[in-house]
Amino acid sequence: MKKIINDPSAVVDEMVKGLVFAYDGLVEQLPDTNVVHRKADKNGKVGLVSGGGSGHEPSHAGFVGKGMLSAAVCGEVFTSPTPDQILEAIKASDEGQGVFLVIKNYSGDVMNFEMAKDLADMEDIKVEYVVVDDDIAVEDSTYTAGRRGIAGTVLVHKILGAAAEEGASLEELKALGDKVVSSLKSIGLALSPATNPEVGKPGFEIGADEIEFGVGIHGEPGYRREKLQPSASLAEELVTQLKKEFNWQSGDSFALLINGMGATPLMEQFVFTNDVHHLLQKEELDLAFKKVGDYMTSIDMEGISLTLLKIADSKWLDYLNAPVTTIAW
Amino acid sequence: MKKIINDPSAVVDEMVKGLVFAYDGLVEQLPDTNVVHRKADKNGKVGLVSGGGSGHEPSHAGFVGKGMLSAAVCGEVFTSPTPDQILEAIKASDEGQGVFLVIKNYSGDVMNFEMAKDLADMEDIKVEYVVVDDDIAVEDSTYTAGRRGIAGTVLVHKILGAAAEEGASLEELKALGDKVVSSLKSIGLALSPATNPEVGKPGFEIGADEIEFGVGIHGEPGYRREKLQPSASLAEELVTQLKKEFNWQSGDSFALLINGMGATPLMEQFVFTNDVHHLLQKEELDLAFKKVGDYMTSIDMEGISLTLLKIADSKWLDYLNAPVTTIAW
Amino acid sequence: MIKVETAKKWLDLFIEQLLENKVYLSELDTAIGDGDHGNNMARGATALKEKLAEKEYDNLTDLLKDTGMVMVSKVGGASGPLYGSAFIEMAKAAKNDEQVALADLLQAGLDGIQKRGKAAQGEKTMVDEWIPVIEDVQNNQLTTEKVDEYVEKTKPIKATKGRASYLGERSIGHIDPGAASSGLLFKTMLKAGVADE
Amino acid sequence: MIKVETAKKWLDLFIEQLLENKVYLSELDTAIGDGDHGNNMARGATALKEKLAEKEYDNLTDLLKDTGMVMVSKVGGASGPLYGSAFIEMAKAAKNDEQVALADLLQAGLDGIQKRGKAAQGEKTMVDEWIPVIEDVQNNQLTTEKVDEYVEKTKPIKATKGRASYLGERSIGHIDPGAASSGLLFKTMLKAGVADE
Ligand SMILES: Nc1ncnc2c1ncn2[C@@H]1O[C@H](COP(=O)(O)OP(=O)(O)O)[C@@H](O)[C@H]1O
Ligand SMILES: Nc1ncnc2c1ncn2[C@@H]1O[C@H](COP(=O)(O)OP(=O)(O)O)[C@@H](O)[C@H]1O
Ligand SMILES: [Mg+2]
Ligand SMILES: [Mg+2]
Ligand SMILES: [Mg+2]
Ligand SMILES: [Mg+2]
Repeated sequence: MKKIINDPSAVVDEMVKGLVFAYDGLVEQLPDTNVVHRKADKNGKVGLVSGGGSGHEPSHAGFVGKGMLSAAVCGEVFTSPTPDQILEAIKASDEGQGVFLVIKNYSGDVMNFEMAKDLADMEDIKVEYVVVDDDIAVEDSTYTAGRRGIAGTVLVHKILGAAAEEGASLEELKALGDKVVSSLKSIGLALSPATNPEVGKPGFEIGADEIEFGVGIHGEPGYRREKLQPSASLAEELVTQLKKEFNWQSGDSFALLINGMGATPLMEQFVFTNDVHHLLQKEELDLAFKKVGDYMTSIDMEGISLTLLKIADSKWLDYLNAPVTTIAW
Repeated sequence: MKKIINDPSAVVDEMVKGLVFAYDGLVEQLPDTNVVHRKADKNGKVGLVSGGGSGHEPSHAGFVGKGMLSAAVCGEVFTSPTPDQILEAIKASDEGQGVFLVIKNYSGDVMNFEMAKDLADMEDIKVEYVVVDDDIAVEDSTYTAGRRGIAGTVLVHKILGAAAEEGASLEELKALGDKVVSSLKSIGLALSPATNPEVGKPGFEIGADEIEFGVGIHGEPGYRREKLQPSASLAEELVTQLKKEFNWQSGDSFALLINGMGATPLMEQFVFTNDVHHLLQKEELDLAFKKVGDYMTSIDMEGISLTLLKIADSKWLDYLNAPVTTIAW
Repeated sequence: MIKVETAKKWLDLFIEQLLENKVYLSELDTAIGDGDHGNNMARGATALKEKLAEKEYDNLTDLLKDTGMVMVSKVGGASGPLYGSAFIEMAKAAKNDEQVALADLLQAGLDGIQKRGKAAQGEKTMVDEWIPVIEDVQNNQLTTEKVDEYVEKTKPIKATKGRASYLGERSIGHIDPGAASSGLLFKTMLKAGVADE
Repeated sequence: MIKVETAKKWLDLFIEQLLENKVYLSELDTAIGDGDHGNNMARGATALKEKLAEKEYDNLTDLLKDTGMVMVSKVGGASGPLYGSAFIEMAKAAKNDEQVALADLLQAGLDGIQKRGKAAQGEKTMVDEWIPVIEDVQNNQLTTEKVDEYVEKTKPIKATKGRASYLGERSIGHIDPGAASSGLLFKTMLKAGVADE
């Protein structure tokens, strides 16, 4: 394992300290926690909290700030944060109108955030939440823990963040969040695995000439392995999967997010973007919002994911385009 | 070579098209060139043009937009762009007050940009330039091509961009640029080489347990190889080198840029940032501006660089903090 | 009645076993999960060791409750809230009935796990360890061999809960890591003599 | 007088050699530069081939000027402006003096290279190839062997210009890639019979 770190078990602590130092005008660390909380003034809006295991930087701390999250809870690498830390984030984010949680759909995350909600209830803080499950690589059946939450989560942060900033109530955020999540689908692929510093070796093995479709952001297995192929073929596979799910019509309006997994350079992300462009052009979709870069990574995994959000309400575009003050949006 | 690309020799073309598609509200591609030009209104300010070989994304196209560059010229991978393309960028960026060029100090870049300046002179466009040579890993003597331009270049873009937006004249930009460059120093290290897609194999070889100090952003050799060591030791080496150059006093004011080389995850960048923080705290420096992330990469190199800019004028901080509308600042 | 000293001995042995089996449990989790179960439980065990060294416990409720709180706040992942809920529910049962029988205590723990995780028997989770163990405790038939047997029996199950469910058929043939850590819990329970009281 | 047909043959052969030696030139550049010299020159060669196929040239000036423009606009890197300047300056010399001698033509090219790149002899660049070659042309002594010899002679030099200068002492022992591509230029010049006119 070749990494710029010190003690592998201290990586999250040191990373959070480094981040908060670098952006101390924007964020602060809540004492004795790995919660990154924004410094923006409180004005009685609903608090917006997200988080999860670390290793997905800039998610989620990079999206804390005016117009997006109130706080992000940074768990150990690839491990859901604990309810006590989430509770601290909720308490710090409450401005009197309750707190809304954005949870990625993993058993651990859902359980820990739900426990935190129970604890917050006992302190009379109203809490609602949405569980993001955008990864269509996973079969959505009662025989799995359901679809995973991946890069699309960042669009949920953005839309809900703008709505909260605008004064949406907890109930409105819940309705909006549910609607956005049901319109959101993503799918990814990996060229190489991530190495969790605490584990010290790659999360899976893959041939020098192989890629895997549908790998999760913690290295969860995908749905198919194939030989390496040109970017245009990779794009075609992912677009085809999304098309099956959305059943779109020509003229439908979408937001597009192309996301690097951490070690895939922007050069490749933009080449892939160009291929996606050609494919979606043929489908005559209206791509009303677009973004490309590292938003929901998997440490040092090489790979890419493609997210589409069907725009059900033009207000969503305003929310996506609203200005923010964050590290990474 | 495992990359998300199509034809290796078409990488730059496709990348530029992908970028311009993704951010078509912000930038446009000049016809028959790989010049990325901003869409912002022209108001008679001095144009600001940069560029160089590709492979350093988000540099330079990611910094095109209101408050920073007017245009970026994207050469082939690691190869300086040609004078005709630079000339097109100059012509598109001229708003009547001349155009200022930010050149990184490589023989090829300097010669091509100078030729473009000669061509622009013939078209009666006034052109001035600054050559950035912030890489202290290279001995600054008449026996080399001089110090290389690396990550610090992005701070030059930002400061000059804000000054130009504010209405600074070509001469004022020249004076400011020279002063900023003489106050700017960077140094980097690599854990692994970049693979230029057109070459198809890594730019250099390095052991699984080795790091190299002072490697350039095209894989130019550094000044020393050592065994892999904790982030804190790496930070100490780079800070020590910068200290020797700056001869700083406690209380001196600096801007800090920590830059990932492309395949180094933010997790590691922030751990390293935390170590740099401790070292500079001991030196009692005033870190008046800070930024961490991928700004001047070397395709898929693993590594990091540390840049310090001595703040000679508090106006520079205003320029660094001025709002911009770009892809990547 | 379960003496607090015996329960303390149980937890000390459990901590010891978790630390000893850190790599093994993570390896099990690498095969069908994300490879952190051993690290998660070891992080909890280290914190619990510190916590239990801080004070003398004179009642079962406080001991179990503190254990539950440490699990919840230090383990993280899926297993943190599950073990946490188990111990917190056991603490409640001990508070409600000072004379609570071991089987009833464990049943309260299992209820906590199932309320939180919503897994039924046969989904390849720690629940598949707890259910047969509690039955044996009820019938005074639990042995170390049986504990191991139940862990082993999670192998042929296809996972439908937790991270392993993403693997579908490919989860078959592997031991469930949470069942394995629960196996350590029950073997140390036998060793400490909790079942003999 | 250099006939335009002979010069055209020279350039055709040069293009062919650049394409054939693409990998070799890049390998030389990998050792002491950034590994792209072959790709840069091949990109230029391909573009030049297209350009020269477009029209019939009836004078040396146009042929050399177009070649220079293609070099400048297609090669990039350090070698683009250098070869570009060389050919553009040669075009100017041919325009000023239709009867220009080969040595004077090449000297104009070298002046272009040195004006642009500011390298003197002994800095381990293409200049170290051009200078002795021009001298030999002047004395009617240039042979293929000598061209190769001058390329070889860049090996022991320590680079003080261009990318190789970053290597300092470590640049010693390697052929300069730009000198090697210039070697191809001069060998194809001999082969085309430009020197015999
Ligand atoms: N819904 C659930 N109900 C019961 N146990 C579960 C459930 N989900 C997961 N588990 C248990 O948790 C174990 C994994 O724990 P761990 O690896 O620490 O957490 P994570 O899966 O979040 O990485 C599984 O082996 C399984 O026994
Ligand atoms: N200042 C200079 N003067 C003359 N020749 C130079 C100079 N700098 C570089 N060269 C030549 O250019 C060659 C490298 O060209 P190339 O690899 O195409 O460009 P780059 O160095 O930009 O990658 C060197 O081998 C050398 O012969
Ligand atoms: Mg986990
Ligand atoms: Mg080059
Ligand atoms: Mg796990
Ligand atoms: Mg080169």
